[in-house]
Amino acid sequence: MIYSANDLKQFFKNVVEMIEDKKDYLSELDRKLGDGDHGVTMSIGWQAVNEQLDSDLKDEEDCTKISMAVARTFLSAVGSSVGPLYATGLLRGAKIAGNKSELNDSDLVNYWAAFVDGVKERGGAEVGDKTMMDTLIPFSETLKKQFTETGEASLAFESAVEAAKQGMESTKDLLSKKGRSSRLGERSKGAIDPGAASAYLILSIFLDSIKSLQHY
Amino acid sequence: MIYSANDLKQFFKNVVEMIEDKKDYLSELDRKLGDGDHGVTMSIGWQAVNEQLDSDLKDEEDCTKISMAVARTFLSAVGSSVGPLYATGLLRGAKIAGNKSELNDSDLVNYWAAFVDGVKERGGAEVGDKTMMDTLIPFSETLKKQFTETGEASLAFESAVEAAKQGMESTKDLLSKKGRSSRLGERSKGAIDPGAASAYLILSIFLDSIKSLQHY
Amino acid sequence: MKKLMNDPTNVVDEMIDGYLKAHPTYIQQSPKNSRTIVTVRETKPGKVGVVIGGGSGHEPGFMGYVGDGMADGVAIGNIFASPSPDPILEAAKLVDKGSGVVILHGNYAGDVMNFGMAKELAEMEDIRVETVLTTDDVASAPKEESEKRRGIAGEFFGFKTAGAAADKGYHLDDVVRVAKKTNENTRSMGVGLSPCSLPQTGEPSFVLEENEMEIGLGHHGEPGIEKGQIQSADQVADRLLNDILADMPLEKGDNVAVLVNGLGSTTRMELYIMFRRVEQVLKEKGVKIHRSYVGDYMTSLEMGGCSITLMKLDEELAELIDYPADCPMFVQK
Amino acid sequence: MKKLMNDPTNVVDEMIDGYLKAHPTYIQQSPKNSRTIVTVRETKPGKVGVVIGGGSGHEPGFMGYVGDGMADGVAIGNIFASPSPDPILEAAKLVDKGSGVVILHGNYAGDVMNFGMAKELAEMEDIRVETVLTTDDVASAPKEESEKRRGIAGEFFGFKTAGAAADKGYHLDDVVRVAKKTNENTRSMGVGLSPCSLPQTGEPSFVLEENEMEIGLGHHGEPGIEKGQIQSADQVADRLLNDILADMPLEKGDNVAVLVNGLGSTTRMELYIMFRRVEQVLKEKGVKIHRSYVGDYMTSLEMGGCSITLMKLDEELAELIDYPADCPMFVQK
Ligand SMILES: Nc1ncnc2c1ncn2[C@@H]1O[C@H](COP(=O)(O)OP(=O)(O)O)[C@@H](O)[C@H]1O
Ligand SMILES: Nc1ncnc2c1ncn2[C@@H]1O[C@H](COP(=O)(O)OP(=O)(O)O)[C@@H](O)[C@H]1O
Ligand SMILES: [Mg+2]
Ligand SMILES: [Mg+2]
Ligand SMILES: [Mg+2]
Ligand SMILES: [Mg+2]
Repeated sequence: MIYSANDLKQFFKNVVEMIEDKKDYLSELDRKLGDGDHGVTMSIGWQAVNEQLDSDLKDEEDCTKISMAVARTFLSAVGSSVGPLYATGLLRGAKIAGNKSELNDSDLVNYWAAFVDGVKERGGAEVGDKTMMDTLIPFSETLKKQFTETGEASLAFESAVEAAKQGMESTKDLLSKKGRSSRLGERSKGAIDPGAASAYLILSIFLDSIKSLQHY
Repeated sequence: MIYSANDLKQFFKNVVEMIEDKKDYLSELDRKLGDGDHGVTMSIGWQAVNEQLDSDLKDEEDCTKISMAVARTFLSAVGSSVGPLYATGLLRGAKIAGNKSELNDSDLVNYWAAFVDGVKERGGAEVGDKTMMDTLIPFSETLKKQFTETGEASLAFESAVEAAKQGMESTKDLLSKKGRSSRLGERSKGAIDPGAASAYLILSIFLDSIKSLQHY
Repeated sequence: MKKLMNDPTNVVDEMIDGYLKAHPTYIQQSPKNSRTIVTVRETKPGKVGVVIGGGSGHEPGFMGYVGDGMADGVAIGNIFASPSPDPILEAAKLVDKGSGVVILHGNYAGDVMNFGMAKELAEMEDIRVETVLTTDDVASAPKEESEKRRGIAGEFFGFKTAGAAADKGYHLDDVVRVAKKTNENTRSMGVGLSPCSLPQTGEPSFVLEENEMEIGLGHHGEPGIEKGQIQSADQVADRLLNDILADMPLEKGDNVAVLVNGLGSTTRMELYIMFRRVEQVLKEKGVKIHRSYVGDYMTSLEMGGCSITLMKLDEELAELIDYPADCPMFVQK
Repeated sequence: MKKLMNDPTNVVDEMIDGYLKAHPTYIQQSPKNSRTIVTVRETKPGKVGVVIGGGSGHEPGFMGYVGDGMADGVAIGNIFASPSPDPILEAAKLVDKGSGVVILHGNYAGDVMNFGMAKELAEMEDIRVETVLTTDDVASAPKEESEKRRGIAGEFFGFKTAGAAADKGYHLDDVVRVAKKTNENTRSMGVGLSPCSLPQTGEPSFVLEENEMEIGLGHHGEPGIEKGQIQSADQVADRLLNDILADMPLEKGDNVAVLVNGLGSTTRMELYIMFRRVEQVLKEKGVKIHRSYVGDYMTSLEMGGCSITLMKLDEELAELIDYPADCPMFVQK
């Protein structure tokens, strides 16, 4: 497929919309395990991104610059745990995008693989720690494996997002080991990790954006 | 009738018991119009009186000293609006008691008339101001009139306490003019004044104590 | 409503006990009356004594304001109840250095009676006592009856200026003059959002719906002048200022001190948001803010809400406001 | 849960606006980053810069502690959210006088990442930066994993000693040494009674029954270690002290500073009742209280509850605790 700069911007716009829709849910998850602000934080961050998409990035065609701007804007607007994590992911993806205005299948797979590596490096969490890594690592591994084996990017993303979903749901029964809920011990069982949820939602929005491409 | 020092002390003891029973009600009245503490204050004050009745006043036979001690103990324990008011009343009554160990009909009538005068002087309120004076002044006027006319103390107290009750109930529809609720204007209508209620209750306890005398 | 306490009947005395143990370099208790607290520090010879007091439940008011440049002694009542005459008299005796004592209190029935009785008793013991009332709450009576008004957060400014005046060596009459001038130049108004509860009853002091606020609520939970839909901070600030400025108009070039006071559970974040609007309004009018105080200065247990106080300053009052103070619950350099 | 605010999305920036307007003789905002506030006052040449920061919602922490003898600059995050690297870097730049900058922050995932990134960026600009974490909350991890512990009210002592050390002219390494020593000698534990709510959601941060309390609750509302029936103040104080002293045993003759910190809506009355028990327990053990702090020092919006912090003092730390300070929300003579 050909994923243009506009497609990329549209994807980020769709994330903005999804976050507004899901922010109360995300905050509710965070109230159980943390400080109740994950939805608020995501909303603040993505609203700031939205302003950039409507202004400075309106005519930007360089996918690297777009991704970097989104990263910096998000980080700058929110800080908190997810600022550095998502921003680092987006900056690594930005690097992969190689200043191109159109990304091909390989680019997209590498973008997201680099995204996940970036989040992992910044946060240092592993699968089983009850964080967004429980969503992102299965996603990334499935994505890379599937694409390597089949060469089919769409299908690879589809499987990967399914793995992401299962990863997110697995956080329900995990004992938290990182972040605010890691201090809960046994009490951290029974609720989905908020970051794992937001990561899954973002990935599934991306999957939707690929699928809608294919209708052209 | 002969009202002994022990009868006087027993009366005060009965007030203590009644206040514990009615304190929540009195505070509830005060929440509507004031700061919600009238029952608490009465309880603190009368509990302090109770301790005195059980200790220093145990063997006291002088009705003046008893009444003075109750006044000072009450005032010292609570301050607030009702401390000076009730204490001044009891001090005036104490003076009337003339250091006697037994009070006769005249003494009792004069005691309570002086009590009401004392409260009135201290607080400066009149009938219609929505205070305890709405209970006490009708009580005092009826008491003095009835006793002067009939010479019958028991019946005079009975009529007086009935007038007190009506006075208390009349506070429901009065606009407050003194104390905390006086700033309410129209909003002070519709609730019985807490001090008017506690004053009535004390007087009716006294009436009970006279009536139980007559059963000997 | 939950509280961290032991036997509710002992809350005030235990609070005092904890307070004395926390700040022994500032304060001590009278051996004769456990509700009288005075400064431990030497004050200048011949200094006019300053006594404050009232019900507890307003901390830092009143006991928190004993110290250098503020009050020398305090009489502590039960919660929301005026102290009885004894601890007031005892405070006056302890702080009297021969130049007389100024007693500052609020304009509540209980305070007027108890402090009045204490003054009579003090005079019988040849202590010269003057009392000055605070009547800053514009919501509690109309301008024509301003002598009936409640004292709320504005009492803080009275403590500050009278305490500073006394520390600067003013004579008794001038301390009184300053305290009266402060009162004449101070206006406040508050808003309540959520109730407090007395430890002994556990019951909320008033009821407001989830979306209601009450303008002009008293700082013991006494009903205010108007219940209505909760508004934005700017709208509330405008309303409070409107009533204050209608009562004490200010002109371009006037100099004021501002106090945005929290009633207990309102966050400092909200207080600063309220202050922001106060500053905007005053700036628009060309009124200069000499000094600002934002925080919990006169609370009402855990009540939600706040009050705005404006004090018009002349040169003397500005100097007294700026004068340093050092108390366990208030320090100013 | 009701609040006095305007548009909830603007609460932090409006609070900052109000704060700057209230205290212009203390603080100023960076023209480059609205979430960076620094002292307006001249500090001594060559002074080590002290930067603090974290999420808002804890006022007086953190922005209230910029001033003489405390921090020179602060980076202000969204409510309960670490600031991003930019305002932290900007603060470091502004307060650096060539002798390096110490940055003090709490041990939360967000803080560690954002302050870490800021430190890297500062070093790329040749500013020498050292960071010191506070890990005083004994409820948040066992002793064997104490480096994982949260920073709660004990951060105040870190600001106090590091700020004093820097003001006394200590070199960067010694300010760091002092900050680390403070952290090693400070332990805290808290209890929650009632929730706070974020302005943007209006939802209570946690749920407790009418008769429940939660021991070890985090100061952003993070769940604690034990929910149970609410107990008396003395029992709660004993429990908190028990866990603190089990972790940092004290002996007869030891010298401590005590902080009984209110989380927002808990009254000063209750805090002094809690302190009373702390003093009794320490006195029984023969531990000397050098200085006490009782009040709202590190709140959690309008949360109900409090924490107890003990800091073991040697001669150096005692001197630094006693050192004067002058900030908009904290003054000590
Ligand atoms: N080290 C980490 N690695 C990966 N994800 C993390 C890490 N620390 C925290 N998170 C994620 O951040 C989420 C919380 O985000 P948020 O509530 O917005 O931030 P905060 O913890 O600052 O309130 C958690 O649910 C978790 O998924
Ligand atoms: N000047 C007065 N004269 C007579 N009674 C008064 C006066 N002022 C107040 N009261 C009485 O005091 C009562 C309130 O008592 P209480 O609640 O115990 O004191 P406080 O007002 O100090 O909280 C009122 O209901 C009223 O009856
Ligand atoms: Mg969170
Ligand atoms: Mg009352
Ligand atoms: Mg009262
Ligand atoms: Mg957060």
